Amino acid sequence: DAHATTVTIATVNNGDMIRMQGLTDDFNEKHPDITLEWVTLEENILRQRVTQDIATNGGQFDVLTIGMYETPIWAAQGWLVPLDDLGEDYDADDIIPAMRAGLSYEGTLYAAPFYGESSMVMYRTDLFDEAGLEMPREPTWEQIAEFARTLTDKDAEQYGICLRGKAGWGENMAFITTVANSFGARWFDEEWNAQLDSPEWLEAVTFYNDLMADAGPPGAATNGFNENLALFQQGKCGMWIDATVAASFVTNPNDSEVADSVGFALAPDTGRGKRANWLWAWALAVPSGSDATDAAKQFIAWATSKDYLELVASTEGWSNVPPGSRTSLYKNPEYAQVPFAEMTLESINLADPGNPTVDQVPYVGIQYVAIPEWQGIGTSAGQEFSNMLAGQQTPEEALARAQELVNEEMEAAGYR
Amino acid sequence: MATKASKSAARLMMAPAVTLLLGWMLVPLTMTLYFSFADYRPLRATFEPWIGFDNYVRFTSSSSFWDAVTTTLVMVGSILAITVVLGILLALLLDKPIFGQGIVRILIISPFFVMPTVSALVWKNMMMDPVNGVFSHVSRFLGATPHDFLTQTPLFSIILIVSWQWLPFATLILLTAIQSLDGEQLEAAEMDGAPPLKRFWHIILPHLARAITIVILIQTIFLLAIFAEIFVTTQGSFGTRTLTYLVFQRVLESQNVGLGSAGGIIAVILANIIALFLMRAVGKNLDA
Amino acid sequence: MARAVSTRTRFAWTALAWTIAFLMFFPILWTVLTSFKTEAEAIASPPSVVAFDWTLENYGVVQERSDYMRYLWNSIIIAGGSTLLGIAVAIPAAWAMAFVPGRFTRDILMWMLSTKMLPAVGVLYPIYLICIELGVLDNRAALVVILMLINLPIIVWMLYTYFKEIPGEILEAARMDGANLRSEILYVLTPMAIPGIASTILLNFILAWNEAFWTLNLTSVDAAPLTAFIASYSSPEGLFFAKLSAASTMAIAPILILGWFSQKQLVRGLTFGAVK
Amino acid sequence: MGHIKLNQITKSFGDVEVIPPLDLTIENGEFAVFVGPSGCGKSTLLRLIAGLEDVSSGHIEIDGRDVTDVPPAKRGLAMVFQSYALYPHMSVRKNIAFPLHMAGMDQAEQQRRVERAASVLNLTDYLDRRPGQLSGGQRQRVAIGRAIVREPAAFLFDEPLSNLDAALRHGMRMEIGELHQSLSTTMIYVTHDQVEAMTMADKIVVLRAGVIEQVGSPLDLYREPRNLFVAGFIGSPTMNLIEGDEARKHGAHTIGIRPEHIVPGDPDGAPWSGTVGLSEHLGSDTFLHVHGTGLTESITVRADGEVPLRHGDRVGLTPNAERIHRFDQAGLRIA
Amino acid sequence: MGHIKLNQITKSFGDVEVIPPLDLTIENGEFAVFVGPSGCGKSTLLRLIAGLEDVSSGHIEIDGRDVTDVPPAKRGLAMVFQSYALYPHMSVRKNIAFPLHMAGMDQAEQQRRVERAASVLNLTDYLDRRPGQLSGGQRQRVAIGRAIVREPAAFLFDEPLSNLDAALRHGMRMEIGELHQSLSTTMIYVTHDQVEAMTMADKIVVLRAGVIEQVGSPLDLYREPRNLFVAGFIGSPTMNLIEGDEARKHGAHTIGIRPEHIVPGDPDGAPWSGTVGLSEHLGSDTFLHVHGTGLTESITVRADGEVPLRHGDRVGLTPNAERIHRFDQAGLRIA
Ligand SMILES: Nc1ncnc2c1ncn2[C@@H]1O[C@H](COP(=O)(O)OP(=O)(O)OP(=O)(O)O)[C@@H](O)[C@H]1O
Ligand SMILES: Nc1ncnc2c1ncn2[C@@H]1O[C@H](COP(=O)(O)OP(=O)(O)OP(=O)(O)O)[C@@H](O)[C@H]1O
Ligand SMILES: [Mg+2]
Ligand SMILES: [Mg+2]
Repeated sequence: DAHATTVTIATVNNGDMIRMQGLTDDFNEKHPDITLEWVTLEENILRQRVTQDIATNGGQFDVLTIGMYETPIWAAQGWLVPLDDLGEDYDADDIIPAMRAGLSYEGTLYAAPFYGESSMVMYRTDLFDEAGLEMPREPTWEQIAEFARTLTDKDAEQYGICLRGKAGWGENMAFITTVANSFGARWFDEEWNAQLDSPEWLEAVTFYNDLMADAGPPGAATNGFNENLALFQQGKCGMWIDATVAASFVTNPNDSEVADSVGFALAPDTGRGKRANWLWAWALAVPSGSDATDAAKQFIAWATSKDYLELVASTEGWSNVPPGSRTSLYKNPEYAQVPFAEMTLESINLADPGNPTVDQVPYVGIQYVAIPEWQGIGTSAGQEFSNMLAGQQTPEEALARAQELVNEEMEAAGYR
Repeated sequence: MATKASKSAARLMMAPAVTLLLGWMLVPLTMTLYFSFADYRPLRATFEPWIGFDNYVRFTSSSSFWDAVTTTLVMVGSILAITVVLGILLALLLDKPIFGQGIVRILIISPFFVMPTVSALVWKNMMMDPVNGVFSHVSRFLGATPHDFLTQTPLFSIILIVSWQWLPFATLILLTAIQSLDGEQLEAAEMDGAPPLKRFWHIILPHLARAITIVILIQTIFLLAIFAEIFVTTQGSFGTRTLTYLVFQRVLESQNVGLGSAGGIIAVILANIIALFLMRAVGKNLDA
Repeated sequence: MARAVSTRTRFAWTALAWTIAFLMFFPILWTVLTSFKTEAEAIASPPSVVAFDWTLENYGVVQERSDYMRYLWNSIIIAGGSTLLGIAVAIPAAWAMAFVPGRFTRDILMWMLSTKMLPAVGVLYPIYLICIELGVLDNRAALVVILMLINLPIIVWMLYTYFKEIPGEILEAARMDGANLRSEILYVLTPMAIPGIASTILLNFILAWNEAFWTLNLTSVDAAPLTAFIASYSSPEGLFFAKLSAASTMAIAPILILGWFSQKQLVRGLTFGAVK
Repeated sequence: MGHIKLNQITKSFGDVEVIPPLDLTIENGEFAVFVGPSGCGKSTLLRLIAGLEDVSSGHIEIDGRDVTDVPPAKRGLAMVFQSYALYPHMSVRKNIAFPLHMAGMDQAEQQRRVERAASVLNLTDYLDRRPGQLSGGQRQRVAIGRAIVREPAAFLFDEPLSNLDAALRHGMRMEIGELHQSLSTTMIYVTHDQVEAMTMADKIVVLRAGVIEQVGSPLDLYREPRNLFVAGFIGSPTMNLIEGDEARKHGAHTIGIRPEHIVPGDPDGAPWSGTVGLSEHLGSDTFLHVHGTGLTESITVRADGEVPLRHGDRVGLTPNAERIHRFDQAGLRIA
Repeated sequence: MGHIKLNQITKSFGDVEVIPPLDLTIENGEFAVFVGPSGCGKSTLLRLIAGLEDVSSGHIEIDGRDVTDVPPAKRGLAMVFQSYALYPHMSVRKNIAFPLHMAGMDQAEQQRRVERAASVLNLTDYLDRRPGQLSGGQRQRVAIGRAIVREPAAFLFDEPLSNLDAALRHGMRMEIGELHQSLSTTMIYVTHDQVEAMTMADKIVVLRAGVIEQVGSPLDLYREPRNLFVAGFIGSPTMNLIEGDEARKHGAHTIGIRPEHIVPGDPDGAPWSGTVGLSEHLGSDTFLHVHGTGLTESITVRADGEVPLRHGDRVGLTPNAERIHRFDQAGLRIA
């Protein structure tokens, strides 16, 4: 109808999203009948708000920014609108297959990836040169640990490695789970028994804990992605293993003091067959309670289109284009010049959500377990590991308590 | 005043406030009570209206419950102790002849106006950050290694933040109370041979008893509900998970509404037990 | 104790008081200072206190990202509306309690206060469902009502203590002078209690302004106040200290300034008739 | 106008009967004073008349109209409270105009009446001040002003002078007296101050525990107290009361003699004698407290200011026989 | 013990000199009363003696010892405050024992002294109550109790009775008088109540604006006021002051005659005459306000309680010639 439709978008306050907010003029030009309202929130608050709203069918938002974890679960509940009709020129087949798989439920796409990521090693080439070290393309954990300890000089506020420690299923648990995967550990056996009491877990967690104690920054137990990013940009970290999207921030000379001396490598492994890299996408979805479904879809089609990537490239440069969502981007010769492009794609392609670790598991998800209880489990367990990192308990204690918590939760949820 | 007409008018006048609050209390509380006996997990599309006391048993038998109760008591108790003790000292100081008293008062009251989220953010990032925080700058300046407040002394840090916010409140109430003390009483005590410390102990402190109970009552009401400070700083880790926060995690993070509701009901009961004691004390002090 | 205080002692007290006041105020001061730095200067070590290039850039960035005025306006409406509505409901109730006390007056008062003990997280789900049912999510009027209900006990209590200090004889005089109940409250009681009512309004305005749970959970766009504004600034990625400082400053400045100007009134309000 | 009649009224607070059935008539234009010890129900009685309290039973008539269930505002009475009960936020002008404003009188008429009341009460210069800026006496006058503008059927005063200091009290007493003479409206005045009662009243109502002990003119009560209670209550210093043999000599159970009716003198030949205990020299008078008379513990005597007697002196006392009051066993006056 | 000597003491608050240089000696065991209008410096003087204020210059001696720089607690004085300044949270017992507790006296001795003080003051039954549960008079006694347990060299009272009602005031006045007789400790008593000053004092100190106008026994002041100020201040109702021809006849600028020294009578042949304005009948006395005498606006006369004069009657006035006070231009008494 003639009235302007309002689309309320709940989104997270990270750089790509905020950039998108700045580019809405382009959308408005193309769709003068649609008004966009932005609700930008910090990640934890966003998740809480969005979950609350969708679980109660509150209908406050027309577009949700959600992750790979929520999409299949919510889709299974019928809470999301299928996105298989975003228009002819949308070219859904161009979406990187791993992403598309992760954001689909029973073969139908329910959330369109805005950007996708895996994780990798980012390191300071200048420091490595200075110390006479060389980072292999495919490092092992052993090598990483050695480098980290060598590079650490706490008096000079130089820390060998920065890793996530802040409690949260999307914070430290994401990282620790990938470490555990690469050490051959798993969350559950095929009967949904928690496996945190396994020797693999102990090995992985002990390794992580010791490494952070020796070579991590102070306060690592409260450092999440953002804190580590700030540290790395300030030049305080020798290495940082985290999301591939960080690459564009650390190489951006406006924000980063070390922009011209960052190198990249694949996430490490232990030689047991799995690398410690995850797969994640921030995606846009439409809740079924929305009263502006069509307008919302038009917005999503715009925001996740190839054109949008070009738009960003033209205003902000190729290195600031949201990565990891479309195959065509990586085929673009201009984008190929971006230093981290290839490493990002390779990391993404290495990830296999169906087979996250060495052994078989009954669940999907690499750095998470795609069941509704995961948020609770992940956060509770994350707190135990955070406490451990803060020196309040040993890895054994942390694992024992996490094991107990997880079993309690699973029992209540009726898995056993 | 006590004519029939005024009595019935009084009933009429109280009606809106009482009805509104009764509704505000009863409707959500009844629903929460109902949920607390249900297995209600929206993310699983589970809704089973009656599962008995399972939620209560699970909530209270989980090890986090008692930890949370202890944390809550320690946190609230410490903040009360800090704000009351420092509040008294500050009030005594402000009662002295001071140049620029107005400005001093404005500076001291300011933290009270800062919204909890902002105050937590400011303390976490600007003050306590182990790398960029002011404290770390200071300790580096003094040649010490920066203390990592939020991980090494998390509970203390939150207590510090919240105390900072509430100290002005305590100070101002206590200051007004001190200023209301009849000067002749102090003079009488002086004539009776009481030195300053004894005057404080025997005259000023008892005079403050009423104000102190008010401070404790009001602060307890607000402190039991502390949320933003924890959410922003530690997210409940490192032993800073209060009962309120635990309920939050159950309801919103785990989306286990039944379990969380049971926790909510338990929190209401515990809060009211504490309140009952306080109200008794205040009631007595208000009559006196 | 009108004995002369030696100027030296006075200076000593002054120095001590100013030191403490400075320490109390320091976090706010530091935040405000940082908001005028560039991100690089904000993390410089050692930090510079005033000798940096003052810039308004952060405010520009924040304003560009979020329309500050809209949040501010919502804060004013919600905090102001809930306070005024609360006062309107509370005045009659406090009148009744103070001047026609019955056997249960004290119990009712204490009960009202005890409703404040309801943990918000515990009833979020029911309230959210009710709001959906009534179609008032992200609705300023709904928030006005909810915050009013939250603060009503405190408002009633404060007004009650003020009213109790007003001699009943004055109201009786008005009655003898021919005033009906409405005139009695409108022309005599309310104007007489203006200092008390003013401080009640102030305190509750501040409490409502800073209320962060309901305002955050029940709003998205139309009704989002400054508490929601600041929620998008906690730990964004990259260097954010200066921007966070600017956003924080913007979030607290209005209430801080209001508080400073009305400090005297407020102090009286804070005392709850606890002290005479 | 202003004939007030109380018909078997009673008042109980909860279980406590503060006023047992009581009848009283106050004539039009009369200045009636209620006196009695603290807590005897003076204020309660006044408030019942005003309508600020409901009677528990009985009827109140004003000018023949039954007003028992009429709200205070409609009874046509004005009241001056002990605390003055001025409206602190209004100027004097507004205070005085308030009842007129409430009655919906038009502005011009309000102004006229306020000006007139103010000029009667010497308040014209203060009309724009707030009560807080006035002295005690001026506040008192504003309270009266607020009462008189309404031209009420009767004025009710509840201890209106008790907050003033002695000098001011004296002045205001005279002013209220003059006001009564010029307006000749009925006034009911509660006090526990003797001097006020004696100097102002046309009719004094002496109350004890809600019961009327005596009603009469001041000098009636002074000269012929109906019982021991009234005898002891009226007069300052109080009447000396003597029981025993001396009383029996006069054919009474108790006799009373006021301090001013005893002449001190030479102990020889005087009917009574004793030693001076405390003597209070006021300059104009000396009050002697004489012990050891064998009549009662101490007899108070009013003597001349210049009397040369001191502590420990022997003194003879001669009562004025005509002024001896006689009371029977039940405390009632023997005529 | 209790000889207090003020030597050229002065006191200024900022630039305002409240007490100009002042000398005063109070003898051991004396009951000295400071009177004077409000704000004349009575309390200030008392507080200087107590040590609650520092003197600006001059010296204070107590029993020959210079205590100018000694803190209040060490001067050995006890003070009773106008507001009583009882400690509201302590029982009567604790209140009274407080100074002893502060002095570190042992429990048994404290108890003994408290009991003794309580029995002197009739407080034994109230020892376990809080001050809030006591009547005004009882509180007053507790305040005195707290003073006497210390067995001080002197008691200082600052308007201790001004919060009490008339009847109680009378009783307490007598109690303090008796206390003074039994303890015979020096007492300094501030009041602005005439009757208190006249009946209690051995020596009255009349102050005006910090200056001593006259020091003497009550009757000295009554009989021979040194100047107009004292003449007007002492005596109630106040002395009639007459200027002009009538005064010149007596060789003075002003003459004064007290109401009780004028005899009302037949207008014929009386030196003065006028018409009765208001007459106040107290029973025992009648105060006549006589207008139109040509001497001054109104002359107050004390007449007998039974005097038959009423408003508007002509009356003749005969002053007692011996009792006429004469004052010169400067207001000083002409001997
Ligand atoms: N609202 C009330 N509830 C219960 N008892 C009351 C109330 N008002 C008065 N009384 C009681 O009624 C009695 C008479 O009180 P009232 O105030 O009339 O005395 P009063 O003669 O005016 O005394 P005073 O001279 O002290 O003013 C007292 O015993 C009092 O305690
Ligand atoms: N602390 C002070 N600062 C300034 N001026 C003061 C102070 N205390 C008293 N004064 C002034 O000193 C003068 C004497 O005061 P003081 O209290 O001694 O009077 P007073 O005779 O006791 O009066 P009252 O009968 O009203 O109690 C007054 O003018 C008063 O204003
Ligand atoms: Mg009364
Ligand atoms: Mg004084």
